[in-house]
Amino acid sequence: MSILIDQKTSVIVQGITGKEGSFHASKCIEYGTKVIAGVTPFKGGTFFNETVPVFNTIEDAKKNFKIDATAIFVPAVFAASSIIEAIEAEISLIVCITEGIPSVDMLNVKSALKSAPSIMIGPNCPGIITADECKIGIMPGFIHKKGKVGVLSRSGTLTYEAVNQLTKSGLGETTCIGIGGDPVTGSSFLTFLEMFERDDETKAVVMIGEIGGTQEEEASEFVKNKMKKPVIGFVAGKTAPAGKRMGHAGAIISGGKGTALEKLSIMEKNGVLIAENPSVIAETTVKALNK
Amino acid sequence: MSILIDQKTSVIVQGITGKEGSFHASKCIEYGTKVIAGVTPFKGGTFFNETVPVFNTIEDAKKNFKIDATAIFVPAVFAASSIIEAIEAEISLIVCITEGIPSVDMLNVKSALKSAPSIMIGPNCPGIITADECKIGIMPGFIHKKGKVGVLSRSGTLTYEAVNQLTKSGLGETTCIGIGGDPVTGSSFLTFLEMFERDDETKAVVMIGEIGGTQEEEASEFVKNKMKKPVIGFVAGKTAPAGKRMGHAGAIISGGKGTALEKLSIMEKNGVLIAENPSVIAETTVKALNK
Amino acid sequence: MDIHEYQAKELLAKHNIKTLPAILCHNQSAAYNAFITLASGVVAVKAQIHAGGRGKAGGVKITRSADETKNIAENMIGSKLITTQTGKEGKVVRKVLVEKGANIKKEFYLSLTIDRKTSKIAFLISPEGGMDIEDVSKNAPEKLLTVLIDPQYGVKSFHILRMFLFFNLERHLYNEFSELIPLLYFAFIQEDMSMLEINPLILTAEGNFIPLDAKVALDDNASFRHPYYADFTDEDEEEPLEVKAKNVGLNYIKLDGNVGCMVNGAGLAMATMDTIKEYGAAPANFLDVGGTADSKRVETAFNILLSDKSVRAIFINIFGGIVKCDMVAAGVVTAAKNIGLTLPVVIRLEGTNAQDASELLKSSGFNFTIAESLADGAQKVAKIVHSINKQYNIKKA
Amino acid sequence: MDIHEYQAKELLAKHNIKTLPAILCHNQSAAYNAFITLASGVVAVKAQIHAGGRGKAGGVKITRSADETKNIAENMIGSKLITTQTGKEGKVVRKVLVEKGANIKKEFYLSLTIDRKTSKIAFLISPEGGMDIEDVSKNAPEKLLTVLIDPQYGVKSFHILRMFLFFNLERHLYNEFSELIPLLYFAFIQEDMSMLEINPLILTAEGNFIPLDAKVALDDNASFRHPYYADFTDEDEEEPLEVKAKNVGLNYIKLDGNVGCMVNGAGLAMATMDTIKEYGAAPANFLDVGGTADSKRVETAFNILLSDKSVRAIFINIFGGIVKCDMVAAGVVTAAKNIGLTLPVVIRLEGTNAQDASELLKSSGFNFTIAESLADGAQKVAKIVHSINKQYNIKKA
Repeated sequence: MSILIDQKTSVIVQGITGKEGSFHASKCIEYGTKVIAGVTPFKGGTFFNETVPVFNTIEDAKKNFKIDATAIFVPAVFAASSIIEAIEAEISLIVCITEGIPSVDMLNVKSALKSAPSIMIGPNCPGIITADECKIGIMPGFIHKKGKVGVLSRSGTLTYEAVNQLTKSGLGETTCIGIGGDPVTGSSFLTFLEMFERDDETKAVVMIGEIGGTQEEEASEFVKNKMKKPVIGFVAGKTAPAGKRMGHAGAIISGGKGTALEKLSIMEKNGVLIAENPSVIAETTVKALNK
Repeated sequence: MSILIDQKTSVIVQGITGKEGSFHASKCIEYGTKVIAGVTPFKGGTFFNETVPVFNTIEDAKKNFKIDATAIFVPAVFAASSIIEAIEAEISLIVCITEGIPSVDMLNVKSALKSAPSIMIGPNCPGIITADECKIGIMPGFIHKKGKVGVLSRSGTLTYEAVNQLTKSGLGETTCIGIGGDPVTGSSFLTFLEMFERDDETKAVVMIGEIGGTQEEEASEFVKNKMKKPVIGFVAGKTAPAGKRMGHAGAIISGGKGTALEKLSIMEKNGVLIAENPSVIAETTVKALNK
Repeated sequence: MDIHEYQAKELLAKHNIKTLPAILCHNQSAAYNAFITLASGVVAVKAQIHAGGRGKAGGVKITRSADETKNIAENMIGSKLITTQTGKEGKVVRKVLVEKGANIKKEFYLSLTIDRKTSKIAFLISPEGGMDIEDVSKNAPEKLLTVLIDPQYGVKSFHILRMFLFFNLERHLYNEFSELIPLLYFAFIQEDMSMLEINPLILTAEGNFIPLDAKVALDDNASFRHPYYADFTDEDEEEPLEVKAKNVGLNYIKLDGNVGCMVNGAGLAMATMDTIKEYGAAPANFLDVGGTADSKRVETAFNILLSDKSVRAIFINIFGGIVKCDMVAAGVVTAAKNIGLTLPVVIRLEGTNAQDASELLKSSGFNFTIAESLADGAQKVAKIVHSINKQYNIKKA
Repeated sequence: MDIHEYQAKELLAKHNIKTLPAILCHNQSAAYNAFITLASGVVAVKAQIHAGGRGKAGGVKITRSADETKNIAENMIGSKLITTQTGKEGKVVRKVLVEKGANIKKEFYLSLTIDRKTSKIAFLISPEGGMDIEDVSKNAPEKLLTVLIDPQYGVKSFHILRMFLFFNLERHLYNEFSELIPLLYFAFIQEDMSMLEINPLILTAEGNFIPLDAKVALDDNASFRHPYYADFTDEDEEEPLEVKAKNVGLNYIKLDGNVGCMVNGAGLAMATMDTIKEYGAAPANFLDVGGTADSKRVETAFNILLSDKSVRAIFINIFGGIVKCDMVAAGVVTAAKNIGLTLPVVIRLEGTNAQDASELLKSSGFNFTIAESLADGAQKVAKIVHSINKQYNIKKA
């Protein structure tokens, strides 16, 4: 088992004919992901890589396929529309890779999500991968290996850092999710902690946060109250100055709130095992599982 | 038993100091309804009828009372705001009596309701009553008598007509709900049919529709597929001309759709027992229960 | 509330939607001047009435000269136009819109309404512009597309794309089209329309999308935030009795029968009409006197019913809830006295103090017929009307 | 993206929010004329810099004469203003806003931001206007009220009422106040603000609510739909190296340390900085070279790091995922050659083709220090910097 996706998951790619979309769609297919169709306006009727049919709209794709998930690579200008298109089409899992979506557009998306059954990952994220089964995103597949740790992160390469350690340590991963670095994201740590807690194969969860917002704190409340599995935490940005956006639009200490130290202290208080530096994430996980 | 309200239901009245609000709040209290507080902007700190405390906002009222339901009598201009205030305060049952709320405002309300736990009755409706227990609305209490028939209606006095017959016939009622005559209402027949089906005391349901919209048709689908209890139906407006609003904003045949005959034929096909004229509603119900 | 085409187009123009240059004319010389002013080789002269179907009924004429424009206007203004939507009596044309011609390449149908089932805004579109949309719906439903817009987030690109693809247009037209759709949506919401129908929406040879006709209904409930609604009201277009009733807060709609009805509550009023019909008579009207049926309201209601010369008997059906029946009965008696009522009246009063009311009516000196139930009353009034009709027929014969 | 007070007020005025008449001045004579033009007995001369806390730092002066206005402007323009928000270095004042005085009756605090937790718009208000809101939050949290607005339906009357009651104002002021709040909300959404802070919002003796100061941050991501964002950018207000990096698409933020960092990915970059610190050194910067760390980008990144004279060693930390490590290594070598790099460099490359990369670096002729892990690299670079610092200190001594 794993959460959300596995080798049977049928995936479409919105923006499949664009530069990013086509590159990563190919990589996902190589990894084994069942990419059944693509969607690009005015490209309906063509084929991607000579085998994947492209449609103008999700509605058209839905007439031909049962769709479980979508990967969105469309430009920021149209991204909110594409996400809402997927929500209205009632696609269960929406993974938006696109970076640079205005926050106000994301508020619209959140409104749409509120009363919909879809789960959305991203935007501005590496995506989701279930090791050796299905990859919907831009992460390097080869560092992942089927195992027993679930990984959640607001970051990209820092996640790869953690995954690489977990794989090398022999623990391996179940599902890894990058929830995205924007201030307003489709879902938060909380959504997935719950799923990992219920997943039989997952024995521990690594949660990689960063400065800005309060979701690490909220997630750790859940860890304290509802979780039996160990959760290993790391927060990037102890040395980040206040008021500056550290690359990610959401990584900002504002009004003195959202510092790494504040987060770490609350997480620790709530029973999250803190990895002192990013090089010891796997080590800390091994220790937690050997307890 | 009954649905939604009983003698323990704690009710506030929004617009309690207005002409309509104060008149009907008194009537409700006389009937036995637990009216615990009123809400009127800038009247906070005063008392209604020397006993019911009045607050400026629901938030203030909530600090002092557990609130189960609200009756809204505020003018149409502010009604959408008052409804949304109640939704944000997470009041379980919202009954809006106010007439003349613009449809666009009601679309806002519907958006708010979509992701909220509240159930809304109205607007432009007589309200809800559980015979001999609790009345939240403007219906004449004395015609109701505890019994075994649930009543749903888009109308006001026509409902009283039906209730009067049911009481006189000896069947009596469990809960009667006027869902309102506007094109966009907080809830539809469907919402309550489900509750009546689950309610032990309710043995049959009377559903009084009228021209316009398609909710009678949707409700009768549910009757066919999910209900074991008999449903007795009536639809007003067989003689109504197309394109004219018959008093209620929602009572209009538009584009040839929403005629009484069309509704009646679908309802009958779906197993609703049709009362041929409004004078035989109780008679038809008696027959249905004696089968 | 229905408004005229020229008013609908004013609203669209206010929201930056392109419309054709046009001039409203109340007489033929204005129409003549309009042709000159528009300086277009060709104009359309369009009768301004609150009803669709004008084209087929001769209410829209194309012409290429000022003189002819004048002649057409002269013939139209003051004449009665009978379309599929006016009813048999037709409607008197009081003004015409003289509109610049356009180079039409294609015609489409597009409308916006509130979808009651989903609480969304529905765009209904068809590539069959200029046709009666109910015919399209019956004969070629595959040529209709409904796109529902959730007011939580409004029109998004993919909605527009779906419409554009359905119209099967060349891609270079997308930009222009994608600007139009959100403007229409915004106008609909901002002006509190309950319907916006553009039939046809045209694509011009120049690549512009323009509403050639526009039919708008406004939500009366929203008049408090749109002072202009009052100015847009055209009482000439409405049934005079309905206007009179509306002005005193009564809900009245004239019908074809001869039993005048006075009922409290819209649903009960419809049910009363239906029952009258069931017993073989025909209601002359829908009339909801509302929750406070006091003598003043009853008197006004009587006056309205009596203004309709086809009314031969009156059925008053009141369910006294909050209102007490004896108060209503007293009101009826006073009003009957004040206006010197001579028509037969059947009264059914049910609810609070119904018994007292009955006594009061019996001792009033008027020969009111008291009914025991709605059905009883309907039956009685039907019988009365039948016997009156027989007498009329005997007289006539 | 931060903007100036005068620009923030332009945006508010665009949305029909009352602001005080004011004139932007780049020199003292313009300020003199502004006093005359405003024809007000009293004006405020306000330094325009991208930082709050100007009042206490002497960046806002009140005066009653044109000559004094001129003198104040002369002193302000070109001077460095150090406020609690500028950092130690302060900011050079390049322009001042000369603003008409107002008859202040009361001062309030009001701000709008996006609440990340609920995805709503948060109004944060306080009757303590003109104070540092973080102080109010610490010392008198009961004087703060947050009202969350759901963008699904926007500001409703009851939200406005809650704020109005919290401000404890006389009822006759409600109309004016209830007009202001939706305008602020609308401006926030329409202009894609990420923050709008009005401190203070004043109530004048005439009963008007007016933003006396306004601080706005705009959402860079929304620049595609607001062409004016580009015009509002003031590079004078930003760190020159940050501007340079931004112009080539690099994410760079200058810090106080002396280890130059070059990392791919924002999270990893922060984690790298943190680890350097853990090993006793201090990062000189945050630098995310992004997903495609080719030789051109690496070269530009090197140049930026070297422009910072406090940098004594460089730590390159790349996790090769989609990017291959040997490509990055080749890029580093080429760039190092092109710019004649002499500073010590610690490199850690992990991921695709890390082994080949290591070989390539070793055989490059440069004395790169290869690290095995992030921690290893941080430790190594810290050691190098320490020894360099010692040498410096010895030299100095």
